[in-house]
Amino acid sequence: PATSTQTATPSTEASAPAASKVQDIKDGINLATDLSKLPEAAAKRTDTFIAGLTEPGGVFNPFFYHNGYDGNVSAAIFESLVDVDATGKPVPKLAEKWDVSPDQLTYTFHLRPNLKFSDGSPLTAEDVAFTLTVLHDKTYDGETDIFVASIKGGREYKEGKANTIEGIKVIDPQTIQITTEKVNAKSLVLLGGQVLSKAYYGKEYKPGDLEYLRTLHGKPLGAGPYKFEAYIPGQEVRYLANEHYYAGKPQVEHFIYKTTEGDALQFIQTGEMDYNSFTVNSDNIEQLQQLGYVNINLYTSSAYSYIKFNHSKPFFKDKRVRQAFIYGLDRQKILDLTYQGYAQVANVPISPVSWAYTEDVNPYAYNPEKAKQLLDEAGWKPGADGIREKDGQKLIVHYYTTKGKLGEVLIPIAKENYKELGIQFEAEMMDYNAVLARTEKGDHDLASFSTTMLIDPDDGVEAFSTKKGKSGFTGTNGYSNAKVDELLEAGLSTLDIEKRKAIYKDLYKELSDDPPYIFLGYRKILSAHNGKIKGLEPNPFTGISTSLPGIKIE
Amino acid sequence: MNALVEIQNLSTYFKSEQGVVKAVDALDLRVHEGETVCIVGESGCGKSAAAMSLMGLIPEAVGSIVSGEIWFAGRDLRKVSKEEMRKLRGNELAMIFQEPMSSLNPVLTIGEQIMEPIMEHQGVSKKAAQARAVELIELVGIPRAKEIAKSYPHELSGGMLQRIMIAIAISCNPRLLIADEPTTALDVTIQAQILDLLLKIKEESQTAILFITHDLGVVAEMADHVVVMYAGKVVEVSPVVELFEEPKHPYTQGLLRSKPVLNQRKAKLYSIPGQVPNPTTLGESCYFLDRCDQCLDICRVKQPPLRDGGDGRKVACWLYEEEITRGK
Amino acid sequence: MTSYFLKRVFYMALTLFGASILIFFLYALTPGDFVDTSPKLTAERKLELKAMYGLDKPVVERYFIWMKNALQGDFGYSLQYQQPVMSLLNDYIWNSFLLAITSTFFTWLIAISIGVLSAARQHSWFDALVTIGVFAAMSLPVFFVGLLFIKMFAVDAKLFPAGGMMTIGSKETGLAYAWDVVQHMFLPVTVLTLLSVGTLTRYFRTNMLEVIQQDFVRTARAKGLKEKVVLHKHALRNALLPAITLLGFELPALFGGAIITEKIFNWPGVGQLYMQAFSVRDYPLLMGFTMFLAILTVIGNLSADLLYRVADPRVRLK
Amino acid sequence: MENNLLEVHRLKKYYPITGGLLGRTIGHVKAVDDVSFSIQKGETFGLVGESGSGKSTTGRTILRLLEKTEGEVRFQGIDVHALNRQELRALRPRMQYIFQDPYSSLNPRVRIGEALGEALLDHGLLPQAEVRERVLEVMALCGLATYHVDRYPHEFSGGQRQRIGIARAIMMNPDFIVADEPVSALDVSIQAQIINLFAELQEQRKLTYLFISHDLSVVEHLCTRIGVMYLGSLLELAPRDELFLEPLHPYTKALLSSVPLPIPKKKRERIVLQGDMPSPANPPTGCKFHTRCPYVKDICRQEVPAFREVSTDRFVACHLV
Amino acid sequence: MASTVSEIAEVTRPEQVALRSSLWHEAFLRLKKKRLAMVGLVFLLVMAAVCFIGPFFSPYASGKINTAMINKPPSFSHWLGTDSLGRDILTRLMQAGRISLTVGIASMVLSVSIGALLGALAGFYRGWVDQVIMRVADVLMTIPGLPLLFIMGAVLSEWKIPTDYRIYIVMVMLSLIGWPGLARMVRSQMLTLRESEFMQAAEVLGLRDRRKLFFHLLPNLTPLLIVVATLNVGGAILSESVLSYFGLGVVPPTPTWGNMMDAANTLIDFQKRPWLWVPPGIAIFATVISINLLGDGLRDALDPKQKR
Ligand SMILES: Nc1ncnc2c1ncn2[C@@H]1O[C@H](COP(=O)(O)OP(=O)(O)OP(=O)(O)O)[C@@H](O)[C@H]1O
Ligand SMILES: Nc1ncnc2c1ncn2[C@@H]1O[C@H](COP(=O)(O)OP(=O)(O)OP(=O)(O)O)[C@@H](O)[C@H]1O
Ligand SMILES: [Mg+2]
Ligand SMILES: [Mg+2]
Repeated sequence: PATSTQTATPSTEASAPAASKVQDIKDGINLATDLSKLPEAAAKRTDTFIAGLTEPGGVFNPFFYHNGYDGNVSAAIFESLVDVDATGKPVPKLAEKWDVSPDQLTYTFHLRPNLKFSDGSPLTAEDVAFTLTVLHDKTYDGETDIFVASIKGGREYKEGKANTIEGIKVIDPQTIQITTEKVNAKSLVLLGGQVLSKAYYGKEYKPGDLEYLRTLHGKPLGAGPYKFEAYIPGQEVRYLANEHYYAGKPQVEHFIYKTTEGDALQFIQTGEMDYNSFTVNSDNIEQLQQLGYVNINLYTSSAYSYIKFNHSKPFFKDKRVRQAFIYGLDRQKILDLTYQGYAQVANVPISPVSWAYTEDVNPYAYNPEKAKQLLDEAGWKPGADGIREKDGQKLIVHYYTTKGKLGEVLIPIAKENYKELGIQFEAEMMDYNAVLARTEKGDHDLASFSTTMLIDPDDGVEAFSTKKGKSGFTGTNGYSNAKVDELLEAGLSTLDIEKRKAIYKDLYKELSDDPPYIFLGYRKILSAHNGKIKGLEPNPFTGISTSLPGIKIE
Repeated sequence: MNALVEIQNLSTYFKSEQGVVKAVDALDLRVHEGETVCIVGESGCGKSAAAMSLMGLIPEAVGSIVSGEIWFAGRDLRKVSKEEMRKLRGNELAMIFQEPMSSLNPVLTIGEQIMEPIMEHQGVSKKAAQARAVELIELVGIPRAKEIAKSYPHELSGGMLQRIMIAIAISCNPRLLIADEPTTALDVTIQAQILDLLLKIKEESQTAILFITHDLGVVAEMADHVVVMYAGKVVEVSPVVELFEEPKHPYTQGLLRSKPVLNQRKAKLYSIPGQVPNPTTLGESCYFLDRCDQCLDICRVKQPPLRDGGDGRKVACWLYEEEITRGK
Repeated sequence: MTSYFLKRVFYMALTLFGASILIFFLYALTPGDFVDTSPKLTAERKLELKAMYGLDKPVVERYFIWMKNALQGDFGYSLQYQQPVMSLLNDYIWNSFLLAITSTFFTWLIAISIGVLSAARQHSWFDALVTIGVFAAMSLPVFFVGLLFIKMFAVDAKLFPAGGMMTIGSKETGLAYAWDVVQHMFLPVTVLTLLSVGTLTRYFRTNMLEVIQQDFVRTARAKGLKEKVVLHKHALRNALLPAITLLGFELPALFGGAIITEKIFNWPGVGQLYMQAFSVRDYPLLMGFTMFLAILTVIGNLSADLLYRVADPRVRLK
Repeated sequence: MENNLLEVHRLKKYYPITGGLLGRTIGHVKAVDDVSFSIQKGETFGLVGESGSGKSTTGRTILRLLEKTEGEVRFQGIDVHALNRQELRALRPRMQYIFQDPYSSLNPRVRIGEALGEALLDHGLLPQAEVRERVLEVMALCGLATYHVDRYPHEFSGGQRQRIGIARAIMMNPDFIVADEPVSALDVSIQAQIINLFAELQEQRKLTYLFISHDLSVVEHLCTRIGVMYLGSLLELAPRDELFLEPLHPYTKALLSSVPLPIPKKKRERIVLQGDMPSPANPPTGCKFHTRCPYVKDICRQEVPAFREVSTDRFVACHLV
Repeated sequence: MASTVSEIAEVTRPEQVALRSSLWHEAFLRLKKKRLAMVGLVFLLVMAAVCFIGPFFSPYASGKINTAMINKPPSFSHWLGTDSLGRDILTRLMQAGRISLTVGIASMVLSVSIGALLGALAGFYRGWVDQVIMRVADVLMTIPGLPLLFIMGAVLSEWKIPTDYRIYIVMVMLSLIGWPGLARMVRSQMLTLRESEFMQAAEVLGLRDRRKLFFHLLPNLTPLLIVVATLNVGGAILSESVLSYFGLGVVPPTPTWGNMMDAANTLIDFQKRPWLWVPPGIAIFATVISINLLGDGLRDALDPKQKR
């Protein structure tokens, strides 16, 4: 499931922290305290669930959108074979079960009986095969990279050397077998993705031409809990409950994604909307609590934020310098001031919500003395003006970030912290895309980013591979560590979660010692919904889409 | 016969950087219904300012009426409400301004500008006003009236604009028509026509006319009474025939002497020597003192009052003080 | 004048051609591109996609391809929205237009009335208050005013909807729909008007102050016209002349979208679309929209010039 | 005529009449229609005629304040309308214009002193230190006082403004002045002063005037030769005395008979012109004056009378002479 | 009447430069009589003085972050309270004023002079000058601001121009491309003015174009220019904070009035923590109002028909 939740695109969130007097609020769902305050508009609504969503764009196809919010829209319409649970582990959906061959190369998915698309047409293995085939088409320009799974014959198909993909075999309408050429822990979720109807999307399909699909992006058809009703650009997406849904027709007949920008608390206040997510800070939490009639959901995101070193810069070749940069930065303070306690310092490239998370690494607690010592050891000695220098070069670093709360807090603190170490810290703010472009070129010394939702632990570390990580957003501008490379390979070459856990633990230790990034933090995600809505449990990996089929309005 | 307009002791001052300019200084003036009073006088002596005061159009930012009463048909115009004054203006009181080019709105057509007061005061329809406007343009002797009505001020010659101003002023048959040098840009044939027109109006509707002009020929032709002004003050008032026959005030005498007359060419024209005194620094003496060739001792220390000579003539000059007193 | 008009149209085409080059290169040179925005792609896949979108070609070549298509009326597909640029713009532009035209109307109406009044009573209390109000409004950021209005009028007083263009999920049509939209327009229009009325008021006030002293205003008064007519017809007509130029600028603004206000009120306008397109460097959409505005700008300026000639008889034709 | 300062040859100036929204030209006002005359150095040429007959337009076109439609204007042999901007600017100080409407010809934001002195400075005719002195001197000549120098145009009376216009023209010590109704707003005393000044200047500097006026007594006093205009054309051109003693053209006769005399109640026998005033956009065929001529003949309606020399230096355009 | 007309020597003397210096001096003298205008001027000067000198007397000038003092309301130690990072608002306000005032006033002067000049030239000369200037203006007006700002940001960043200087460079560049609006307005008024009778008079006198432009035409546009100028100052101060989004404005922790306002951008801040946004808001307001008072005074002072 390639769902991205609302934080996928860098939000220009920025809000001042409040003098914190928020009452206890715990992770998970904090139930509404006083439903009687519910605004009339919300109380009257019994068969419609309205959720806020920032800017869907109209490409409602899980494999073709370029805008994360379209992913959210599609997630309600399209159902996948395999989904992940709240810790990122795979769970069955349209596929009743799946078998993996002992060599971990062949996957056999067994579909549930009598599956139907929302128009009543049957959903069979042929549809799954069609979906995977489309992803291999040479004109496919979506963001799903099916080649990660290395399906046998995939390349040949793409290059036009074969008419079908050898590795995809429809055994019977309910069974499909997929043979891959390389073990990859991420293949299962990738192969078991959402299913497109061959009858609907494949009517005009000819290899090498997907143009015709464009006209269907606005009229999606899937097997998800809801079926598409209407899209009003810039305003809302309307759904109807799908009576053919495999788990039964959802109880709430209507579902609407309303386009909202920023913290659209006003709609919750007027009762026009049932669910929305918010920038996490004590002001917002306090306001939500005061409303009384909303359930407040707070959970840790599966993403992490970090400051990226430019490893091609000579001074970062020495890992002691990098360590000093971590020790010397008061990350706790930065997070506290930015998120007011709703974030935690990161030391490993995976969120605490994942099964792969560990705390067994160097915590790099703020320690300027240690940092100074490391710099001294590395040969950077304070110059006349207090700035450290080595071989006539001054330790001046340029840092790029986007405009936003984090930058506004981080820059002054980092400036102060690093000045104490004898490092001159020069910051610049620019738009997200420009930061990307500049770091890609390697103009930066430091630059901060946040990852997207990470499902597999490999997603959080693949950038550190010498092979893949040369450049780019996911890259490190030249980080290279043989042991890391080895562990990365190992982490993907088994599907056994326990084995992988151990491998990642080793990997995280190594990354801690030879840091590719300054890991900053994991922040919380805040959302709230009308207390009348039961069964809505937003999760760090899939947002609200997983719990959509089960919600009820009391 | 009661005067239609009676101005008493009117003073209008302008503020300038150099000091207060006493443009009109204790002016007295009367105009009867159906009578034409001509004001002549030195350029800059306050004729226009007096007319403007009468209309209540002295711009607040630069000047104001500091004293005096202006009686018009039994009302003191300085005391009537703004709204009442507005209803009088253009209707019962109309004025032809001296500089027609800048006095017309550059972005409105001639026709529109003539129609406005007609529609405002006579409550006629737009169509009727339009017809009346064309009629008026023709009346003041401008050809192709229909086209002219559609053209803009900058497309007309100076004389045409002046006649447009006249047309506007007479459009509502005012009781008092103030004409500030209305024929300066007109050739004599048209001037004669316009003067005839004014005389006709005057006769037909008993309009009183306050006529400001420098053209003594026009004065001779138009005036019943003549008022001679000098430096903000009235120096002589007289029925027109007597004035031309026997001007009393030395200034009036000078004026009449200066006029070039057709077929009586001289090598050099007479002109009153000297200059008008600085209106910001006027003293107690007679204002004409420096330019007068008959000046007396008393002229240096005291201003002559405007005395009624009994014969319908008034003059402000010490030369006649004796005579006047003797006459009594 | 006809030849003048033809000449102007020719220059207009030339201007647009120049503008298109400049604009295309500006976008092309802006750091970052569409493919790079997607965080999940591998370097290899990015190269593939860039080739697919033609982003790997030299800028000059890309420009000519774009130009060739544009001349045939084809502005291409939006990369992000996968829809023809024109139909996409069509989805949003009219919403922005609706908001803009309404608020522009009120802005001009109010600015003219206030401008005229405060000029007529220069140095009065009214004038002073208006002046202070104008500058106070100028010193307040849009989002403050917007949020405050939502809080006061929508959340607390429940007088108007908090945002959007229609009631969520509403299936009204016809008049009922129109009424719904009008209600939703109220707050954003008020905010937009409030924020732009100040500037315009100042313009009108100065122009009026200039005109009011002219002799022809005196003539108008001498005609006994009502003060209202004197001010609004004689003085204002002349004071409006310079504003015609401003009206020319207004045209592209009508379709350009008010980014911040639309965002605060969740108005489905083109401003947000443009920002979004810009943040992911959706070139076809950006080019299409910008050229559309460019055309409007040039048309706006041309019509202002023509209008000016009509409105001011003194300006000679050449 | 070798010492002609100015030669006007078949000068035409048409103003387009525009109509419709697109402002298409739908006709022309023939403000000046085929006018020829010449002015000798040191002469005062009077131009009289009906209001709207194109006197100001003639004056302006001569000085190239308006572009001509056709014809030729030669000033000291130089074709004025063929000069480029630079050459024209260099020629400007030598030919001046006194505007009919003094108020609108003054910049409301420039003080009189500056308005009078600026051209001297701009052409480098006088050093800055001497400019003010010269300004005051000329102002005095025109009957303006020293304290007027720092005032703005709106602070003057109509007559005072007119004198400013005169002062501005004289200031440059030009060779040639087009004076468009220069004394119409002046009281007779000042008028006499100005007329004397004009004469004096002419004597001293051989100054040449084109004097446009409605006041025939002033014209008679000042001008050596006089042209009579009607509807864009010259009808008669004659030396002063001949014109006043023995006008040839019926229009001239009517004009002279209309001059008001400064003697009250003594009306003179006026020739009143009858008939409709023709429009310069659509002038009558034949003799332009025929619609109003008391002596009109058939030929007048059909044929345009030639502007011919009837005796030395006397020209007239009339079939009857 | 004795009149002697002095003969002017026909030799050309060296040209005297006399462009309006006296006008401004005079305007200033008249301005001195306008009480409100002087209040505005004095206020501006005082504000500038406070902003430039004030921080030297502040104990919080280092801008150190103080986690113990976050979002505190005004008190004795912090007269205007503290911000979300515990910094003293008064000190930041003064430091911000240095940049905001400079940016506001400098960019106003620059953009108004460029716009007025080009517009005047176009309207005055008409013909090809007009065509060239106006077509360039058209092109500039069609250029979208965003990409331009981004490219500028990138270039400045690549040249490693220190961030705190960039804002000035950017303001200069924005003025260089932001002139078309004013230029068009000036031009259109110019078209009317140049046809006026007094310009014919100037033509008769054979005045130089320079004099016609600067002495006769532009002074008649002062009211427009003054309005544009006063509106520009406020606009520039506020738009500075928008620029930082494009990597062009100042970078935190450097304060400006614009970004101080921006930092308090939620309704909660608006309602509960007015000390965050009221001081910069008032600073901007006061600046704009003072400049306006000054402008109004200047307009009156330069307007011969206004005398009070
Ligand atoms: N800009 C213009 N556009 C159109 N027609 C014009 C324009 N200027 C003048 N005219 C017309 O040209 C004719 C001659 O005008 P001109 O000003 O030369 O007359 P004039 O002889 O000076 O009259 P007056 O003695 O009244 O000043 C008039 O009919 C007038 O309407
Ligand atoms: N706004 C003003 N500020 C200062 N002085 C002024 C102002 N307007 C007029 N004056 C002065 O007031 C005096 C009277 O002016 P007014 O216009 O009444 O003269 P006038 O008699 O009409 O002269 P003319 O015959 O020349 O028109 C003049 O000396 C003039 O200079
Ligand atoms: Mg007067
Ligand atoms: Mg004329």
